[in-house]
Amino acid sequence: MTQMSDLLTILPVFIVVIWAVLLLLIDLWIPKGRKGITALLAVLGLATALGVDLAIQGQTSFAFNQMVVLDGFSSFLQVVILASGITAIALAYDYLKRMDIEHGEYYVLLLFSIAGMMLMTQAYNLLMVFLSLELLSIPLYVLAGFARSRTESEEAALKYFMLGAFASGFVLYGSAMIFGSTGAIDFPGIVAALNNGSANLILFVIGAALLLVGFGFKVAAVPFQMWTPDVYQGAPSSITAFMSVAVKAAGFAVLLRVFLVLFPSLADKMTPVLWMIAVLTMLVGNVVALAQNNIKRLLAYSSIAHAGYILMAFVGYGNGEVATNSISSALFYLVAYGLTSFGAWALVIAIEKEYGKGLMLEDLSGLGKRYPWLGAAMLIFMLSFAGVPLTMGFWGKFYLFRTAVQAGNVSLALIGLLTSLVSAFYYLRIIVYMFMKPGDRELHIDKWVSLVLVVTALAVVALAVFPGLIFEWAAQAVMLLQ
Amino acid sequence: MFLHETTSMDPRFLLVPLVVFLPVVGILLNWLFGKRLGEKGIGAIASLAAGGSFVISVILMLALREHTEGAVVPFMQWISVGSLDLNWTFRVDTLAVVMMLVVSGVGTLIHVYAVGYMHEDVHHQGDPARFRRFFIFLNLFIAAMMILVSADNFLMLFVGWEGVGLCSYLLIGFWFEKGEDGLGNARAAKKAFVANRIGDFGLLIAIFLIFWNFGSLDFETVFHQVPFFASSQPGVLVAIALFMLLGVTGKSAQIPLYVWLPDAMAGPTPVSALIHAATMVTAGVYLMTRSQVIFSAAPQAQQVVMWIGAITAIFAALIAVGQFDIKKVLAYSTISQLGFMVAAVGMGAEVAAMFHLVTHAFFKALLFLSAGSVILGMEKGLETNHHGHGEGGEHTDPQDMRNMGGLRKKMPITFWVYLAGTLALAGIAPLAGFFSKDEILAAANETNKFVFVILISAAFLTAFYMGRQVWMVFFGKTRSSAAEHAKESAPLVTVPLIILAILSILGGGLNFPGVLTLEHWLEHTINIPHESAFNLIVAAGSLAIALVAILLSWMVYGRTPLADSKSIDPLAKSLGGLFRAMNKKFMVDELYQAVILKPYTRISDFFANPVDQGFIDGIVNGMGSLANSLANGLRKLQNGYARTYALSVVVGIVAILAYLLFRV
Amino acid sequence: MPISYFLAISAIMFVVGILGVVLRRNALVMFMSLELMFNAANLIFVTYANYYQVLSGQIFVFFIMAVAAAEVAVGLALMVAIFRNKHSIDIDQMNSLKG
Amino acid sequence: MELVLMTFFPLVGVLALVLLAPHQKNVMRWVALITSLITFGLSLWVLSQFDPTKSTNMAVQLPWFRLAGVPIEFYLGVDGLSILMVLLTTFLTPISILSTWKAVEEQVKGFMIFFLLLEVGMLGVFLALDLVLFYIFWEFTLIPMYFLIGIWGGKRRIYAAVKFFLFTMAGSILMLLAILYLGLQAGTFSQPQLIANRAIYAGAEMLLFLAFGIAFAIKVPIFPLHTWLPDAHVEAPTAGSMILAGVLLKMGAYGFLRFNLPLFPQASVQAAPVMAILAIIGIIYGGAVAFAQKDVKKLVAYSSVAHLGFVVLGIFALNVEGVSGAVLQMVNHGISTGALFLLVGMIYERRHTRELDAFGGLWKIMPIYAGISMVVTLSSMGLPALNGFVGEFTILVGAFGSKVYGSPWFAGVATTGVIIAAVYLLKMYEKIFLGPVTHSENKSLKDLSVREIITLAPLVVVIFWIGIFPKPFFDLINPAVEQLVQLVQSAAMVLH
Amino acid sequence: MSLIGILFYAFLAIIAVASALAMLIDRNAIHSALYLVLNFATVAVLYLALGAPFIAFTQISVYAGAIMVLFLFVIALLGAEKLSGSEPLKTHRPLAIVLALVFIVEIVLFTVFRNQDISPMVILTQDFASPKNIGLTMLTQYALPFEVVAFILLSAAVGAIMLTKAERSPAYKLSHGEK
Repeated sequence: MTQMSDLLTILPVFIVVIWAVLLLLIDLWIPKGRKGITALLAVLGLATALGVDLAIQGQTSFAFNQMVVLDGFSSFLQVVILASGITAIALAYDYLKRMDIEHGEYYVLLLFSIAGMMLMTQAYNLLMVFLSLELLSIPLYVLAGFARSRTESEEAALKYFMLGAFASGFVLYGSAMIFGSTGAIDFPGIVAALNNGSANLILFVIGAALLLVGFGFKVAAVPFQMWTPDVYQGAPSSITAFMSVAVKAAGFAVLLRVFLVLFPSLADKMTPVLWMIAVLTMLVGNVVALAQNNIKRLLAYSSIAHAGYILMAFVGYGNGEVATNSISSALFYLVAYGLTSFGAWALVIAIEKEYGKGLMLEDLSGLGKRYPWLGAAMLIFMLSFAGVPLTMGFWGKFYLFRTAVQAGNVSLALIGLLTSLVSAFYYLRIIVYMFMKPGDRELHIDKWVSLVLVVTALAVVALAVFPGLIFEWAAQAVMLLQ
Repeated sequence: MFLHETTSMDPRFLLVPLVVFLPVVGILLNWLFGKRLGEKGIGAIASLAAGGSFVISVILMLALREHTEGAVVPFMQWISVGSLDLNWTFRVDTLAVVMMLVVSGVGTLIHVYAVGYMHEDVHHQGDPARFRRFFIFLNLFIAAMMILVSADNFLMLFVGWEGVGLCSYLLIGFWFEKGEDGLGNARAAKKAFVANRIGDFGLLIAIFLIFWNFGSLDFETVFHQVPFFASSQPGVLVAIALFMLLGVTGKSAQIPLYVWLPDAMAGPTPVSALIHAATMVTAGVYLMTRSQVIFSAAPQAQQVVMWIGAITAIFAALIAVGQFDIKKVLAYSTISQLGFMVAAVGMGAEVAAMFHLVTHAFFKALLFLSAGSVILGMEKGLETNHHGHGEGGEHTDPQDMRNMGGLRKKMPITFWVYLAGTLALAGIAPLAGFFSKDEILAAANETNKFVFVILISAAFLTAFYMGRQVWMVFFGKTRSSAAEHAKESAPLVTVPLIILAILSILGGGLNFPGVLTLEHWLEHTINIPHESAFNLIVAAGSLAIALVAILLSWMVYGRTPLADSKSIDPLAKSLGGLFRAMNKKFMVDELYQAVILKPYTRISDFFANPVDQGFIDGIVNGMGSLANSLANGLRKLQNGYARTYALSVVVGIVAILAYLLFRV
Repeated sequence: MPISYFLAISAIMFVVGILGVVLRRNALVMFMSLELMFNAANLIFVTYANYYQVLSGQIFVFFIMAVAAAEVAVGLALMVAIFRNKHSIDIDQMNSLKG
Repeated sequence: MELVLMTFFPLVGVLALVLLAPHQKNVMRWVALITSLITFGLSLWVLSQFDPTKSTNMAVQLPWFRLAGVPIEFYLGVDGLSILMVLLTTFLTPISILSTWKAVEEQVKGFMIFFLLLEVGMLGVFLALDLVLFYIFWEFTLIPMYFLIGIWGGKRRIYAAVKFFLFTMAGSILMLLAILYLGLQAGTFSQPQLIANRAIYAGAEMLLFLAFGIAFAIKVPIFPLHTWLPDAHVEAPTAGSMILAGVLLKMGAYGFLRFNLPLFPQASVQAAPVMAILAIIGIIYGGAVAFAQKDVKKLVAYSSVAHLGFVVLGIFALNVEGVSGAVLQMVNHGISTGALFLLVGMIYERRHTRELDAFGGLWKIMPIYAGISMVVTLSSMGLPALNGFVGEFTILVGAFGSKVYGSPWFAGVATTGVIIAAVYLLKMYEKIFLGPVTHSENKSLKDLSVREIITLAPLVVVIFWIGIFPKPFFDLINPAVEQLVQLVQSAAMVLH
Repeated sequence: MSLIGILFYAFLAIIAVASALAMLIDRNAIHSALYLVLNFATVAVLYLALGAPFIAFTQISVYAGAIMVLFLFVIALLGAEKLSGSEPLKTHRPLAIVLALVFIVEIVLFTVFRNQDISPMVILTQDFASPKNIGLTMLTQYALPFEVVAFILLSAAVGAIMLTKAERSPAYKLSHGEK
């Protein structure tokens, strides 16, 4: 039966979900035009959950008949996700008003989605994996189409929905295959079946491959990435920002856990596949970004590329010696990427004129000169993306490539480095436009967006000066991985 | 910083750094205060600085008479790295002091002369402010030359060597906005520097070879080891000697690098006299004399040296015959005479070379300065003409001998001193040139008859072209209004000329046959295998040949002087193509232009554009455009159709499954 | 009946579903094809639930149905909304975002 | 702690600059200048406490953090290889700042901030003894320079800036990989400790050498990786070119000395002939291309390729003469080429063109300018008694007797560089200063102002100082070089 | 198994596959929907055969019933049974079909023929998949997923409403003084 300890295990998720439901009701009483209150309340909920999450850091437990697990890994990612959620709300606050799409449901759906992501980090059962995937996806489909009078938004939503459901189909089929192979859907059961040799390996491999497709879709790995630029471009920027960080984090969370817990035996088979996917992802993301002129699209491709870097950490997942380092490097990279990404998106939000307008690179012209602080912040983000030292991004890549080298994948690290060189080119283009071309665009920076900018910029630099903090945290999170 | 030697030596030797530093002081004074001092003050300071050096040189000479072994005066640590331990050390020995005396003595005279000359020249050229600059450069030259001759190791010698090259550059290009197309002088300066640099390259290589084989650059240390190397690794010595020779051909204007010297006449005349006749160009001879040990241990190299000298002597003499520019004749003559000296060194007759070096310094400086005086006179004539007769017709080149004629009466002092110089150069007894040249010829007679014939022919040509010059310049009637109005120069100009003329006349006494003062002086420093004997037959023969040549020149030029400045040289009529070739300097400049300069320019253009910008940078940019086209290609796949995206997912899973399943 | 029988049917259904998504322009039919894919998965779950005699497979299917219902709700709502704007549910007309 | 104070002192200036209002341009200039002067003072203080015989002076070794068990340290130290580089940096920075007094009118604040940041980065590069820390500083210097070129540069500044950035970054990629590998294998990133643990990674020496080498070769730059240089130099503002040529290029050569030689001695010995050939190609090719240039700045830029060819030749001679000469030549090149760029900048400010054909006869109009230019040109040409000669000569002596080259031909061919240098530099001097004044615009040019003379004076003084009395410099360099050479040679002994 | 049994299963298989293909091929969306219903029904029969009565009935009621009705309703509502215009992605079809065939071959070859030896269906115990059993399991062991599904449905509902809520026309906004 359900016990208090069970609840404690999923307490942060629980808080978020309950908060979402409550907010749905409260929102009814909040007058139109003052939905900022909803936003603040949503933040409050997320902050509470975040507080709880921080408080239960370091604990490990299973709950609900091993449906879910609480460990360092999940708490780490939950913190990331919750922080992303809070940031996303801060970014949305003014943006929604400006774009005339301010509805309380936005925050409610966001909360649901966050709950799904958090659950995803804790899922310990294929069913939970699937359900949390859907809980995170369904609200996001809606959120992507939230600016529903705009065709871009609707197009984004439709594409996201269709392809998302398509990917879910693969996840399901894959889960079914794994079930077919082992007769279990809970992780311990599957592992047990694998260990006692009763599992049907062929089915298992197919299942694994299909799951990889499903999760690969969520994290936008090539060749499952094609939805990303379109959806990122069409969706409201505040949602895109959220997706680019949180969905990726959740996707990687489940990918990591599934691979580490279920598929260690497939490592020798999976490694080349992952290698190829990682390489393709880095290549395609970075190369195609070169040809982009729309900032949102550019960042979308950049996010694909960064998924590729994180995937690099998976390549060595089967190697016991490096696995822990691999994962903690992925976690660290996620944090670095998340902070940087939010910073960059905050700027995108600030320059977006009307919905989807004013987002070409030329629109950045002269911003660095006119708003030096903003320019400095953007510079930091771009350098961090490109992996230049004294930014988090550098340490992220440093650690990732280090583990790749440690796992003997020097080629992978080399490709990663080469593609990051390519990436430097388009990140520099942004800088070029901001600092080296004339222009006099106005910005819409409200206090929350600027707060996000300041905090992320400072964090990207400060945590680069003292990266030990996050390194240790990530390492600890992995140590506690169940 | 400064090194101290504790061993006792004649304290006068310790004065040696002053030969360098007095001119330096002169530079500093003129640089700092020159503007306020005016021309007189500048001239005085510069001349005193040079004169001071001379005085020191004399003191050193006196000291050397008592302590013939000379002295090594350490002065300063310079480069000290690993095994490389190079100091600035002065060396006072008989050879060095001879050079010091020549450099500072002739130098001082030229300084004095230049005060007068440059006063006119700067006004004529229209930039009086450059007076000070000239003397700074001149003093700088003296300093550098002193470094060269007082060096105790090859590196310091090289420092001076390059330093004088620089001064040469600065002074040739002194009127940098003048000359052909306004750039002629600048180009001449550049040419001199580059040609010298090619020579320096050779010297540098020689220095490297010396260092890595002998472990030191100090003269003593090196020379002591030479005998050992001569038996064990003679090849090294040959290489060193030949590379050194390359340096010599650059500095002392020998084939193939002599081409810069005629162009160097673009510099003001005192410069031509000092640097490009009397002192700097003899540095090569000095170097070879100094390195005598090496050369004599490398007979093959010595042969090359001799042949280069001999061929240069005749070749340049031939060209000199065909020149009309008064200074160009002297320039080629200088090359030719340097050829004599180099040939002498090649024959192992270093004393003869040194002797000729000294006398040549006297009479060639004299000739140049007198030529300068002639030019000044002509310029004055031009100016008077200009003021007196308004337009004055077409431009008259004050250096073209065809424009002169009959100056004997206009400029008597100049004429007489010029005559002295000419006779000395032509080798008429008992003037200086006779003795010195004769020693060389005598040595050649003993060493190699073929070379002897070449040299004696060169001597013949020397007398001939000098005679030609004198006839053309001073005799006959004036062939231009400038010559018509030419005036004698001021005493400041003529007094040094007279002194030099006396030296030219008496200079032979320095190594008078039988007495051999110079030889005995030098034997403390260099090896003299056998005493130079006076060969009466050779002497008489050469004297006769010189006289014949002068007679011949009188027959061609003196008897029937040129009618006017447009008339054709009588030799051109009789020699035809040969004369044109001589006049055109055998097209060597053009040859170099076609063989070296043009190709180099083309190669560098080729490197700069197709290779660097086109190919290498093209690869770099090509990688960028490759990435871009790849990006645009991949971008097309992203066609906006959700179905395509779904298809790509299918492609992915099919591929992955195919891989996985076929691996199971 | 051997399990492979069900597996084969399921596989065919799944692939037909994929083809539907890839080939049909009509967003609704695409959506239906997705449902077909889900069903293919369901069939496997049920088959193996039978094979292993464990309920979890069947439970999973139940949840899938519930989720499918939720997806249908959202999906159809989305299509209705889009139809309002574009008066078509031809998914190929939704290609303004590309490149 | 002295080192830390010195390295990061410019940040004080940055902070002060940030607080200034945009219109206080002169105050900004003064702040930047004074900051850099104080930094220079601090570097002199460091010098006063410097003991050339010790391999690390004033070392600061603080634990920074551990990454997967491997400590990454904040480890600074100065020895004979770096002390001159440090001084060069702190010396050139105030001069560069002074040169911008009139040249930079727009966004002064940004300019000065980037400049001071650049100084921090450069100092860090020369002082860091931890590979990761080194890499951080190394990459960090890119950013300010990128902006200096990109914002305050000429017409094609963006192209040049991006090219500069990407080119250098491309090089660093392999270096980073090598650093990671080293750290993983040896369990430390500290340079001294890596030297001690060389046995661990000796098997991969050649690859590591190449990985580091390419990064450094691009920076130096060694032919054929040099094409970023002319673009960057030409487009950069004067002060930028100056620092670029004066200090940034040295980072590459320094990298070879600090890391490639001691960490991979055997590979260094093996690669030496190849490096020498590339260096010689650089000397000759750079000179030839410089000769063909019509733009003064491009000419000077290509001359850097040639000059640094000498440096590389000296380094890979792997004997005391060659390496010491190379270190000194690094300083010399910094001074001479820095001064050349400064001079070009001064004339550009007046005429807004750098085409050689646009000048002629300037000696007559600007005698002071011409005089200083003459000294600097000669110094660049390697005339004795000026700094360039001492370095070049020592290098060539070293190269000539180098055991690893095994043949004097290397030095022999390289020595032709002295001729080539004379050819293109004299051409430059002739085109600008000699001949008649053919362009009427040039007639009214003003000679150097007092400020400009003050800017140039220190450079000229150093040019003479090193040329005439290089001993103090060699005394600083030699002990460290001797140690280094011994280390390399003993490793080479094992090889043979 | 008896011949009739085999024929029965073959018949089911044919219907399932045929209806699926028909759904794929038919140009009319309403027809497609109806074919799909047929397919679902066939699958439901298979569920029954596999001893999953509860799932089979849910399949009929939820899928074939509710969901497909919703589909039909929307198709009718939008009048979107047929599309006008031509196929823009002509190269798609062959590629997709080839890929599909490869995919089938991959799955079928490796799962169906190579590895799945004939394993006869087991007779199930009476209460194995009884609604009671399922219900119990679902609310005990699977309580958490159950709750999660609730939230999924809730958010789907909210989302559906959000997406379809009538937007007030700009004119309306203007007349009511809304921004």
